[in-house]
Amino acid sequence: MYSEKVMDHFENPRNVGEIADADGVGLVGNPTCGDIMKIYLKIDNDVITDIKFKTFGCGAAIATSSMVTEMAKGKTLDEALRLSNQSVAEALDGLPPQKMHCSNLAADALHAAIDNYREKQK
Amino acid sequence: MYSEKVMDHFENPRNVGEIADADGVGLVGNPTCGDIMKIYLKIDNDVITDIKFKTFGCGAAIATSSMVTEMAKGKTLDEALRLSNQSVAEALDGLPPQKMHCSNLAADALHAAIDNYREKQK
Amino acid sequence: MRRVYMDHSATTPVRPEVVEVMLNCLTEKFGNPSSLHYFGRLGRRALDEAREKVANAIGAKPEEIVFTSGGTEADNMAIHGVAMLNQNRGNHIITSAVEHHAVLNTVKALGKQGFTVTILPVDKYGMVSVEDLANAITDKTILITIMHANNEVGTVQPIKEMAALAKAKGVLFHTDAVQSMGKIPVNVDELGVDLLTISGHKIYGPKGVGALYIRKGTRWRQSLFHGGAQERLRRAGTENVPGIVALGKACELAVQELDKEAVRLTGIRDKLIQEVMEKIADVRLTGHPTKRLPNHASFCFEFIEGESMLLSMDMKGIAASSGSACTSGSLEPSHVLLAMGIPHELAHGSIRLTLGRDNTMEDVDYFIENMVPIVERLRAMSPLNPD
Amino acid sequence: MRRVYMDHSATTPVRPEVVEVMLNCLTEKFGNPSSLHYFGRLGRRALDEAREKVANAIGAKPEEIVFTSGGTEADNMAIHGVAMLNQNRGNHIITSAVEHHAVLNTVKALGKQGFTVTILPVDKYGMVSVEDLANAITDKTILITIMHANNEVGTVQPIKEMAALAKAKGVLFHTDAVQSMGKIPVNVDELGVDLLTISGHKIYGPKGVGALYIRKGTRWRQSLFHGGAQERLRRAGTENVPGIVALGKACELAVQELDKEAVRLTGIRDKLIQEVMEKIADVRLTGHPTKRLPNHASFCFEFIEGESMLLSMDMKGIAASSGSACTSGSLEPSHVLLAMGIPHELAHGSIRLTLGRDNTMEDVDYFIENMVPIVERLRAMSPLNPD
Ligand SMILES: Cc1ncc(COP(=O)(O)O)c(C=O)c1O
Ligand SMILES: Cc1ncc(COP(=O)(O)O)c(C=O)c1O
Ligand code: FES
Ligand code: FES
Repeated sequence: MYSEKVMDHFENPRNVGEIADADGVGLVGNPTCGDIMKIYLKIDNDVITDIKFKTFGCGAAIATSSMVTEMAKGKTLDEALRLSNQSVAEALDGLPPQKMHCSNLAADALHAAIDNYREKQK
Repeated sequence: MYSEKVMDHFENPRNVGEIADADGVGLVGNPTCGDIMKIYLKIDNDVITDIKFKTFGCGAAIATSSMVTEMAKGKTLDEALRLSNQSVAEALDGLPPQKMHCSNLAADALHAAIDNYREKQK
Repeated sequence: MRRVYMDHSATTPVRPEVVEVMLNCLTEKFGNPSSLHYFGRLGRRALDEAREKVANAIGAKPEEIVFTSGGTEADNMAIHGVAMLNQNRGNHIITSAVEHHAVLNTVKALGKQGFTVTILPVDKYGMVSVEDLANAITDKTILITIMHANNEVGTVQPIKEMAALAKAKGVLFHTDAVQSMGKIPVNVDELGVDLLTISGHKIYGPKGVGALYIRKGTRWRQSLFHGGAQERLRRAGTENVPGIVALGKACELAVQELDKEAVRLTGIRDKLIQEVMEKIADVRLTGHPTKRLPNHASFCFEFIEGESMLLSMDMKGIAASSGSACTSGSLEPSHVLLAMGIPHELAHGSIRLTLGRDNTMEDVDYFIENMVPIVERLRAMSPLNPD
Repeated sequence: MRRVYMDHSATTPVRPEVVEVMLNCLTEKFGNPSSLHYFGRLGRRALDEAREKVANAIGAKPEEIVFTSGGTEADNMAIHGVAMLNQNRGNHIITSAVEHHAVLNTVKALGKQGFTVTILPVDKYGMVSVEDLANAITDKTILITIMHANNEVGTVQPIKEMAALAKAKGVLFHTDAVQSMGKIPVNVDELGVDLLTISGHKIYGPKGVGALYIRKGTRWRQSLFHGGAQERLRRAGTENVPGIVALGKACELAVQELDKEAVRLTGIRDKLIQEVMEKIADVRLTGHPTKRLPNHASFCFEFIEGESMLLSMDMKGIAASSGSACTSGSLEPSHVLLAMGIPHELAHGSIRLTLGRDNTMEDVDYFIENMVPIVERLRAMSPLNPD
């Protein structure tokens, strides 16, 4: 049911873990299924220099977490904010229809982490 | 679905035909299915000396016609009147439940032929 | 004993190619399609492929196919599902007097639940008139269900004309194509129908599986079963994967071979009809003389009764069927023959011969050879015979 | 890759002895049981024999068995048929919170049609309380439907006590024995039930066939399908003879082997449970510790989610299932686990391992060997993990 890319990111997720002295942290729960994702950011000069995630959720949740971290790394915050659920799903060669909501989790967690960083900057 | 005896009487029906100068003739139609049976009697001294039938109907109708003629032949009219649907069906080793009504046809035709004879005697 | 099976409208043997794919799903690909794992995915893939095959065979899209436990369930599902969802738009349903009981009894049951039912008559060939249908449609009509080809007399209805009429009036159209499938072209767009029923065991697939085509956007909802979320919530219950895969294969083969087989069977059938009419007196062809299924011959023999003919034929190894009261559980002669104006007594003497893949011209010879004396013998026994 | 199938509650492969009898009815004995001729009689005889086998297996009489397209249809048929015929006597139906959706959704649908529904709670083991049932019965109660054994957690309900209670109050009792059949004794008289459901594909028979037992004299009527007069007017549609014959054989074998197999599976299951509890921390057995099916082990693993466990296991060739929201079409976690008071997050981490004929003690070793690192890996990824 999942694409090969999804299975690859599920099996070998990139950027799993925590960042002890993170500049921004986002924690979101998926309202539809109850899954949870946490994203940690290191930010230097508005650029994401390091990113890690922890996820409690389905295969798609783990794979989209992994993919979103890969996509966000090296991007400016504004660029990262433009990463949508759709673009994450596409980068994984698509998700099954009933699993599209899982990609929300990843994009939302990233955005939450950026928001958290900006809040702290204020 | 039919017993061997039914199939034997269906395949080799006894006493098929007409009696040109019959002493009694009975014609009955089966109200449930529309089948028709005709029985011809030769009667001597209140005893059935010859009997023939013609039947338009199912396998059970033909077999019970055949059986009832065999059972009636040589009997007195009173004895013949005591032949019931049940006894004809039993003599054939039974009939399928949905075919029990067919045996009515045979007994009824016999009784009708006897009635016809007795009417004419009056 | 030589055995000649001429009852393909009752059911067909499952052909070897179909047995093979079915077997594979009983043992290797046995997974539940709802399961995530390897076995489940094999089952799911088999299911998807079968759905594509069935859809292709009738010119539909895969997502328009719902698998059922047979023609009967599909008919019930189609009619009940349209009725339930469209109650607010109208309560009038039109069908014909010659439908299979799966349609007729379902419509009649709705008639007892507040729906108004029109049962269209047929002519002496068993044909529904397009004009009658046009006159019957009212602004309360929500569904028309008329079969593609009749199971007892083989008459093919003018579905295309009738469906076009329905469409023009905004009425949904269902057709039972259980008998036509694999014998004449069945294409949902060419016919212009909204719902269409097929069944596995009439096309060399297994019993216990069928399919309902539901055109995308049709106002229909599942209303028979409750349970799991299978078939995209349109039919609850673990999918009969082996049966469905078999249905897929059977449909594929049926369509591939249709043209060739139709020509071949028409040849055999025409010889059969001709010989019966020539060699046996007082016999009548039932159904339409030309607008009939290529494999279908049906007759009424005067003065004698169907079951006794069937039994006699069976003793010679010939398998056929009859609409006689004596062969039906209900003791009513065929409602189809009666609707065609055939009198009770004559309907009693009906015989249906339906040909299939294994039948040959020699079977016709064998049939005639044996049938002539059978008819003679039974007529000699009949009180109705004028001779 | 080594493949270890531990999902026998989802479905089973069809065993060779069953395939064989089924095959025979696809090709040789393909006749329609309603046909008078030789082929029809073969089909009829096969059907009758299968009915006897199924009846024998559950201590019923052949005429009390109606064949269906599966467990789902049988559940629907039982509940709907009792409800429809007994409306005049009362409108109250009792069921439990842990039923299969085929029961639960059917009862709930009736709840929208004027029936009053009581859904009994369960304890932390998934067990219904006989006392709760006693308190729920009113003089309007017409039907109680409670499953024999639960599909998700394996808990076996006290059907005998509950059915006795129902009987004393003159209420009909239906039980869904789809999961218990072939695993623990299922006898309609010992259980004292009026209606009972079984399904083919859970007992090494095919998908798409099941049976409903209806005790003689039970106030029930067919209310789902309309059509032909099959199954003595209790289920319309050409009988799925191959499937039914297969179900008969599967039932026969299941009962023959029950005692031996139950002992063998209990041994494997107990080792499985013990090893999981020993080798993996923060895991909870779900369902009753002892009153459970002999082949059934189910757990909740803290901090991780079911689907990701299933996918990881599948990569190692292990097939299992989960009640996690992420594996269900609806995105709701299992209603069974929630009814047992298991919190959403924990229910998310459920895994069901259901053993069958091919499983061995070595499979347990293989499972543990692979499961330990899987759990470790996923926990290392989890934001919930306190370590
Ligand atoms: C025209 C027609 N419709 C429906 C059916 C019912 O199909 P099934 O036997 O698969 O339930 C049949 C055959 O029995 C049929 O001939
Ligand atoms: C307890 C229970 N009841 C009913 C069913 C439905 O049976 P079927 O899949 O044959 O429709 C199942 C399995 O799916 C089940 O586990
Ligand atoms: S006499 Fe007509 S059914 Fe037997
Ligand atoms: S995130 Fe829960 S289903 Fe995918």
